[in-house]
Amino acid sequence: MENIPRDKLLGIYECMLRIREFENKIYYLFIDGFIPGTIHLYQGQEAVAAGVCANLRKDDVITSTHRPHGHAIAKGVPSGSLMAEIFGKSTGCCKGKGGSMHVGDIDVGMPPAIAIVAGGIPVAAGMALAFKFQKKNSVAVSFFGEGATNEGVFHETLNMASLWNLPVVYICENNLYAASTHIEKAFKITDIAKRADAYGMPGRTVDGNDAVAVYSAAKEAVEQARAGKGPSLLVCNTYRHGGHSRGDACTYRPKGEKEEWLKKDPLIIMENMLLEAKLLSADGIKAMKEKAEQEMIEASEFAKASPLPAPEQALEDLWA
Amino acid sequence: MENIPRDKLLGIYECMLRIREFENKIYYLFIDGFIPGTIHLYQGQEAVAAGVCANLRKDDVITSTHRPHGHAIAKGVPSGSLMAEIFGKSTGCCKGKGGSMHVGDIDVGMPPAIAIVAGGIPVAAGMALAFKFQKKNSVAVSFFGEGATNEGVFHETLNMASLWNLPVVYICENNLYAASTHIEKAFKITDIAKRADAYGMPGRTVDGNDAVAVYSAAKEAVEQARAGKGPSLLVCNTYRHGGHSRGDACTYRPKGEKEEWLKKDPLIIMENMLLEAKLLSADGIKAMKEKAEQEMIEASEFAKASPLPAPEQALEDLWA
Amino acid sequence: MKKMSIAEALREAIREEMVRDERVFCIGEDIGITGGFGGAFTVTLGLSDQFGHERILDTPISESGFIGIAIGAAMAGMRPIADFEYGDFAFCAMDQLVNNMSKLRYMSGGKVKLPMVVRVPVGATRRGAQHAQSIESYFFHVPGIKIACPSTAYDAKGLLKTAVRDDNPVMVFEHKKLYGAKGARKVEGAMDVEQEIPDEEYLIPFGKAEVKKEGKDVTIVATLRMVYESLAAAAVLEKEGISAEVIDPRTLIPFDWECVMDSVKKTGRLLIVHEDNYTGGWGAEIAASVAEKAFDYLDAPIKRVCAPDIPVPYSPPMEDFYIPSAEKIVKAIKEII
Amino acid sequence: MKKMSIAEALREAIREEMVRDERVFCIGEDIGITGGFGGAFTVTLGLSDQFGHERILDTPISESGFIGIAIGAAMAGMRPIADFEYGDFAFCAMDQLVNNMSKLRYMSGGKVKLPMVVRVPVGATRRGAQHAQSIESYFFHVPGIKIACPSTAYDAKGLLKTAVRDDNPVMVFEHKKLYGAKGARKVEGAMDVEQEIPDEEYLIPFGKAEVKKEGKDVTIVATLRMVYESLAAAAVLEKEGISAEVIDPRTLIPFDWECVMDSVKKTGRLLIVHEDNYTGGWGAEIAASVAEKAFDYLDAPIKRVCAPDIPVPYSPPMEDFYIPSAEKIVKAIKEII
Ligand SMILES: Cc1ncc(C[n+]2csc(CCOP(=O)(O)OP(=O)(O)O)c2C)c(N)n1
Ligand SMILES: Cc1ncc(C[n+]2csc(CCOP(=O)(O)OP(=O)(O)O)c2C)c(N)n1
Ligand SMILES: [Mg+2]
Ligand SMILES: [Mg+2]
Repeated sequence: MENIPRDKLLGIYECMLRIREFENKIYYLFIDGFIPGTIHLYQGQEAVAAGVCANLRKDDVITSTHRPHGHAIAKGVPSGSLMAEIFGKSTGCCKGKGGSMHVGDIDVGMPPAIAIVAGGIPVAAGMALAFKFQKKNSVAVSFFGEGATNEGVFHETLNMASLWNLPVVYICENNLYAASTHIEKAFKITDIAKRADAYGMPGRTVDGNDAVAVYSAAKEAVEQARAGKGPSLLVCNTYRHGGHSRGDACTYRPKGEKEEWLKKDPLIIMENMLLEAKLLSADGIKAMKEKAEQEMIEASEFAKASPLPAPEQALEDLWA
Repeated sequence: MENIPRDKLLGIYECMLRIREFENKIYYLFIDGFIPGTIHLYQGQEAVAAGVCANLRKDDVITSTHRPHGHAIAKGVPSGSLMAEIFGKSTGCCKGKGGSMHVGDIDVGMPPAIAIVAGGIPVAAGMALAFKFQKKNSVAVSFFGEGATNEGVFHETLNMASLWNLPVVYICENNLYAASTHIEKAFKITDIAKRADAYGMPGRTVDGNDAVAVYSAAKEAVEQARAGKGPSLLVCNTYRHGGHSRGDACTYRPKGEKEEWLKKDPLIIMENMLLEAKLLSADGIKAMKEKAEQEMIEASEFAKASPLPAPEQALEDLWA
Repeated sequence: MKKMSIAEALREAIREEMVRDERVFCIGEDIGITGGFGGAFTVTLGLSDQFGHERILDTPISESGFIGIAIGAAMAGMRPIADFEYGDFAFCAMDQLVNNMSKLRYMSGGKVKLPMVVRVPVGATRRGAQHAQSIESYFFHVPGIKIACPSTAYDAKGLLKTAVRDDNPVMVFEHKKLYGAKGARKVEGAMDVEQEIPDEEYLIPFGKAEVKKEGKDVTIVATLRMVYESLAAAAVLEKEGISAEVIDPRTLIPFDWECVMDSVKKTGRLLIVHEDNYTGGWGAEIAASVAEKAFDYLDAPIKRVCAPDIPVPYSPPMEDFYIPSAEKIVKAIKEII
Repeated sequence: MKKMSIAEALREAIREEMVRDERVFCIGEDIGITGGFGGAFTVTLGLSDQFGHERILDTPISESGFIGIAIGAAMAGMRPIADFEYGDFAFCAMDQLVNNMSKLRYMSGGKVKLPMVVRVPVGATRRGAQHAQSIESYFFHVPGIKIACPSTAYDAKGLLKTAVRDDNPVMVFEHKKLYGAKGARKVEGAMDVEQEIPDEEYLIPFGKAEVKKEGKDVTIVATLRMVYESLAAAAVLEKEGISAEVIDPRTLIPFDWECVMDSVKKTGRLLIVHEDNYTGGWGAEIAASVAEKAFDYLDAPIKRVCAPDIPVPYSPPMEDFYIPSAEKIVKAIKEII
């Protein structure tokens, strides 16, 4: 942490605050009926998106999943167009064609999130391959849950990414559950990072609730990729505070588990760090929170005020 | 080897001879135009099928691949019905509906071979799961090439097999090539058995040209599975003497490579062992070879003399 | 008699078959976790309490793997019921479904059997393109797979029980908006199609359509939720003096050609409705076959009302536009009458 | 002008496009290995010598992975040409093809582009059920994928070049028996369809059918190898005084409705021929649409000659029975004339 500039740390913290505020807002907006379908929220995992993306440039790219809001904010999708997309409005980042599970904006390096578990893993490798062809020094980062590492395409892709030395970084957010399924019911192993060995790729695990730890580990991985030294797998151990999706009471979780994890809330960890290091005062924190809150109020006003697409617009945007 | 009964060793050797004779016969019959389509021959890998299947009972099952003749013989499909199937005759083990890549006979524990690379891997786990439900102590064995370990379904299945402790044994025949692709072009790692670690499954590598070594390693794996102690992955390093399929001149192989491997021909290794251990005389070997040769002459006579199916029989056997 | 939603009726069918036959088991993601959902749509809720976690087998997220495992288990004498949480994920297992499940028996010369059921939730429910597809038509084209599409709780129970007892692979397509209109996991726009289910056991044979409403001017063939849109359209038309016959084939493979053909011979007109995309959908086969075989009986061109040839859009007005409606059915019928 | 087989014509198309545009690259199994096959059917033979192993990229056996990689590369500005050695293996990558390739652009609200080509060898060649399928119809049903089916060397070159330049995903279905009738990798029953190919560059627009033979009594629509069976049938019929018009649509998506409709309005009769299975094949869509739109012009029911609804059997007499033939086409036409 000593070596990380104050700006960078404040940037990460701000990003985490913005994600938290965004998701809190979405939660209530969903309950209030503003949001169609379902939502998969990111509260509790903010350190991962924020810590990783703090290492990325605009011309780097990410792939995301059914739980993409945090990644989108961290990669720079404006909160207004993001929220509007989740509302299904025509001002949304996908013109209302994508929805909560498919948010993205290629202009900031995020193609639509892919809600088929693990579906984005080869796509990230493909973008990395393109960068290699194009002799750009951009990097592709793929976010996915620990559940995704049991899909075949994870295996196929990590092997090729390693074989071809692609500039891609694989970020596995191990939040202990895939929907209702605890890792113990889906893995015989406990250290998912070891799976990288099967591909001759470096694999590493970090505390995914410690944004600084995530940032530092991702920095190494991103720099390695950018320098043409190949891909890696970074497992971030974390926890989702809420249910898997709307209306999930988490009755499959043991009592007290969530409470334990709330103590390790990544925002609290980061706040304490900043306070202890005297990089920020309590007032400073308050100001930043208010700013994030204000931004998301405006985002939701924007989304509410935006028009719905006309029905026939469904017929547009299929063919290039 | 000391602990292995003479009968067992002779049985393995006989099986290898039978496979070699069968495949040699097929080779010439194909050139002579008796066999439609294509063939994927097994010469050079006999120690694997023979060594593994010497541990199996009739109520054990196997799955096989596009290169299945050796597995079929080792599991007990009669050479006549096997050859007839490859000829496309109605006396074939699949009534001519399967063909060279789909031989099998469930009556001896071999469902049709699956020619989609890695396609049989979950099927074997499924049969093993059935045995577990049925409280049988049968075992399922799945044969596949090293190339198959790059398919996603290999990964998905080994994880579940390990998680559920299924009575299944995975036999990877690493013959250095997947069609024209050398392992160096498909893997960053060299020790494929290490992939088992990703699933918390024991993985092990043996000399796949040494039938006794294969037999012993497979014995351990099969006994472990049969005892309810779970699956394992056994990588057998070997070499196919011929091309990938018909008409493959192997121009992608470095000069001299085949010659080196021919010195390690599994049949020669086994013969020398038997001779050295004085378990068999040169005459005995000759007699066994002649017997195998005779069997395959008869198999080919049977196949030649058998009728082709009537065209309309194509319409039968789809629905149960 | 007991009132049941489709989810409950399916659950009862599974329960009864599992009690009756110990070879039957369920396999899929999130189907049996204690405290969990009972599958994405509650169909298996509570079953692991009764049958244990071995027979309600939760898998990792590995569709290709668990379908292959179901195939192997079926060949070795079990009768698995596999569950795709959303039909869209079936594409992850397509190789196993198309290359193995549908073909292994044939390849074996009729020696192996694959008695297995694959349950596939379909339909658009405000979730965007990858959790919304109606994918019956892809499997309609695969020789060797039977296809059931229950639209009522009564049918759901009877067809699923028949599917479990069939010695062939059967895919059961279930519409997400028909599972039930109550509870935390119901989807937006869910319809209440609860029905009285007899206490006695019953089976519904495959290949027997049901005439949901008799009529004489036009025949409508529709499945799943489209049965209800068609009935609503028929009610509207009735008021305007047009009498529509509504047929639910209930199974697509085998298909009750006789029922549809007889109806068309009577009405001289046919409209087919499905939520699956238009081009190359199963409706095209019905239209083509009827046009061929009832050539002399047709008084008007056969029309189809289907989703347009686009992925499923997310935003409600666009999704509503995407899904065939009673209104569009009425309009199409007026064009051929 | 140079005589070329289809494999050679495809190779030339790839070569020219790779020279012209450095964004174009090939990806697949066994396509570029030095001393290897150049793909299962020699199409890419020698190209790695010219362009290097980076641009003719050999992959491990990982279809889902390499198609996903092609998708990502296309989104990031490249123009990949992916190769399935046999079409049957496309099912291994079905999720990437259907859920990603065809939908990502739409899901993005039209912001991303996926200019990519997927080459798919089809057709039965004495190899049994898993190396034999004609699978055009599955993809014909996916909104967002263009489909080309070249039957001649001239078309193969022109259509593939157009495919590479298209900003949308294009699947090119190639028939194994049409690649070429010479060389070690030719298949049993391969036809010699070598053709003079112009030295100058040319492109063939999508959606333009070719009338292979004019006629006035019946229209035959056929693709790939079935074009030749249809022409053979037409020749037989000609001798018996029946004049058949044979149309090769060349692309199925987009489809040249105008050409087919005009022909049917002239002949009043339509027969569709494909090697893909009968039920739910693309022929059903053509039949249904023409029956609807040319209702008043049809003098007889539209018929289809297709493979029966079974997997592909291995044994030659059964496989021959499976594949639609000139004989069956003649017979079907006589039934409607
Ligand atoms: C291929 C596929 N299978 C199943 C699902 C249903 N599903 C959606 S999210 C999810 C769990 C994902 O778990 P994980 O990868 O750990 O991500 P998390 O939800 O924990 O962020 C499942 C099973 C899906 N979307 N795609
Ligand atoms: C899914 C799939 N992809 C590609 C092929 C084409 N193919 C047939 S065999 C083969 C190589 C297999 O290599 P390996 O698994 O090592 O087995 P070996 O041939 O060496 O016995 C390939 C690529 C196939 N049959 N199935
Ligand atoms: Mg998770
Ligand atoms: Mg090999």
